[in-house]
Amino acid sequence: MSQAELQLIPRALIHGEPLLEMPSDLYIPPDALELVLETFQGPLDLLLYLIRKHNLDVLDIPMAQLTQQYMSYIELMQRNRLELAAEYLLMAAVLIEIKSRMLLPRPPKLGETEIDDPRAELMRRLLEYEQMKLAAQRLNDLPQAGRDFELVQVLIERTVIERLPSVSVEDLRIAWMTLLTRAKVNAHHKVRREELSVREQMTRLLRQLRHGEFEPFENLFDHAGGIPQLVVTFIAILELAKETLIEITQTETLGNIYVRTSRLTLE
Amino acid sequence: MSEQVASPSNDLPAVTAPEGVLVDVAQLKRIFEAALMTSLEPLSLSELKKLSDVPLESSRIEELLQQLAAEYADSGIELNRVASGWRFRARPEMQAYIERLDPQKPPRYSRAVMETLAIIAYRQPVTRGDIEEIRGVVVSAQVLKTLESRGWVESIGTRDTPGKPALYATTQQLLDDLNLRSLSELPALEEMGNLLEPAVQQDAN
Amino acid sequence: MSEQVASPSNDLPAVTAPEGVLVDVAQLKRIFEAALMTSLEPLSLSELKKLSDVPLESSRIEELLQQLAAEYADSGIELNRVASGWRFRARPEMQAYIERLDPQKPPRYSRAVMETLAIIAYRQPVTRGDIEEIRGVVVSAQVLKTLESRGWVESIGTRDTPGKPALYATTQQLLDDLNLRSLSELPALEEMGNLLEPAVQQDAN
Repeated sequence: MSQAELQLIPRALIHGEPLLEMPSDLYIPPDALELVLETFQGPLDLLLYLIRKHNLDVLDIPMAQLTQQYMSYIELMQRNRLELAAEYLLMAAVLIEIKSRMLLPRPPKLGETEIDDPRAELMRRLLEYEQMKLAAQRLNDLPQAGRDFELVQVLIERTVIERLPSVSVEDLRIAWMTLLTRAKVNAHHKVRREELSVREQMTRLLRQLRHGEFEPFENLFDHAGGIPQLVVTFIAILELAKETLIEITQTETLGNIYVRTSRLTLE
Repeated sequence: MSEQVASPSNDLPAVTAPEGVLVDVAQLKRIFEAALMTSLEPLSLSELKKLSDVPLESSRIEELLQQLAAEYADSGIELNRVASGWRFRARPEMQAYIERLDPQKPPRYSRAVMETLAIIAYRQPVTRGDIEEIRGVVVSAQVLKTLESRGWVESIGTRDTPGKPALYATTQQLLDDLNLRSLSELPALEEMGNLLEPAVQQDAN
Repeated sequence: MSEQVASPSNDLPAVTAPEGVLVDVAQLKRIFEAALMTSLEPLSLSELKKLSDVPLESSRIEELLQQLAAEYADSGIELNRVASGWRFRARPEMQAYIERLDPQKPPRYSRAVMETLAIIAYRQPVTRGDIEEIRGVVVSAQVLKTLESRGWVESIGTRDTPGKPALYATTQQLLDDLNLRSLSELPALEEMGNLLEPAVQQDAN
């Protein structure tokens, strides 16, 4: 199994030898099964795993055995109501078809048995996929700039026009994506479009309240933006209050509401 | 360039760390060299100390740096001490030549700068502490300064907690430079997470 | 570091430009050194040529670069030739130290991304359909976008079939980032014959 596969599977399971033996006499916790499923890149990957695991001969695939094992997985996945990519079901159909064609008596054609082998196409695909799978691992093992070595970049002070680095939205996306995938960031910081507009409003409000004085609540809303805008602004005000960045006061019931930054010192 | 090449006679005695452990001076200088060359921002003595496997006194490190600087005396770059630490830079007289190169290749911001910008853009308003929490490392003043002087980030107040940390937000200028009308036009990125292996794997590798 | 320091005897004769003008080799090497060190992107021979006051043949420039590379043989950095030119990098064995300064590692790509990259690299130009046929699963647009935004893969046209699918190929940037000069330096594909041998497979996994 590749590193990626090994690591995706809960440790307790890999150490206790194969977790993917025969599903009938094996208990896989439903959560783990989902990981197992994610481990495979698709039906070809699963088939390859079964073939390599059981040391089957690629040139003479025992279709009955392979199909049976493949179907056990499919059943196990379905029994656990895991959403199965259509490709897995399609492959099941292909396997059954090959198996049944092999059961039919074939007209004896001298010297052409190999071409007629219903397994030939499957074998070709498996080998081609495996070749690429290995290539991907080797590619990933090559030292990568930034990951395995750093590029030299020495400062140069330019006298003429200073050229500033240009940044695109894409760069920003990549930077954030990198952060998201690290540690627990993913779990804590969900970013959605709506939330971003709230964040934007929070910044706008803080800027507006920069003077440090009380501001009438109504002044904080921009009516031109329509109802969604008002809602977003309102959420932003609540969020700012939650983060104790602003103070909201109302001197009398039903009186005017005033907002100011919470003793926010301005630089 | 390591000292073997520059001064074959090696007039430098092996540095003895406080504990009396022998330090491989040549190797340490190579490490300093690589670290200084790949960092756009100056490295402070305390950062350089982290590069040594055995604790070293600041004076020892400075001695090594001065030797390293001397080795570059005749080269196109020089190792200088500046306010916040040590850094290599191209000699001023090289500028005229280097500027002949196509300015088509604009410089890039370091990962620290880009990640800090991303955090400020997506989580604003944030304090430096917030940024450090998300990045998991200290954010140097240089990084924020770079973004502020570019006009992309500004302090819009302080948080009412001990120390009154400054709150950072992105500016209209950033949106203009990115050709966006509003922050909500920034890509939503949750779905991208699964294209990368989980963090756990990096430890394992 | 310039050659005087590295090899005081200076075994390098002054390079004669085609016009018979004497070139100050030491100075030119210093300029190359400064230019290469300040550029994050590799510099091509044609760019390096612009740095010389007198026209120089490519072979002369390469000779100088090879000498420069040799001068850094014992240092923490090295001068390499990659697909789009020459560039300095920190030696990979320095990485562990450099990471002490910023322990944030860039993420590793998922298998889906790496397998897609491998198929594009070894079978280029390919359409998304080709990739899907080999992998046996749908290739999400995000996977391709990840590779494109990293600058490793680009669409170089369309195939003249219904739907005009885009054809993808790898870029020079990919080779540069992997410190390779050409696609032929990619790891060789496993021989089909070896794949038929189950024993070999077990090792490979």
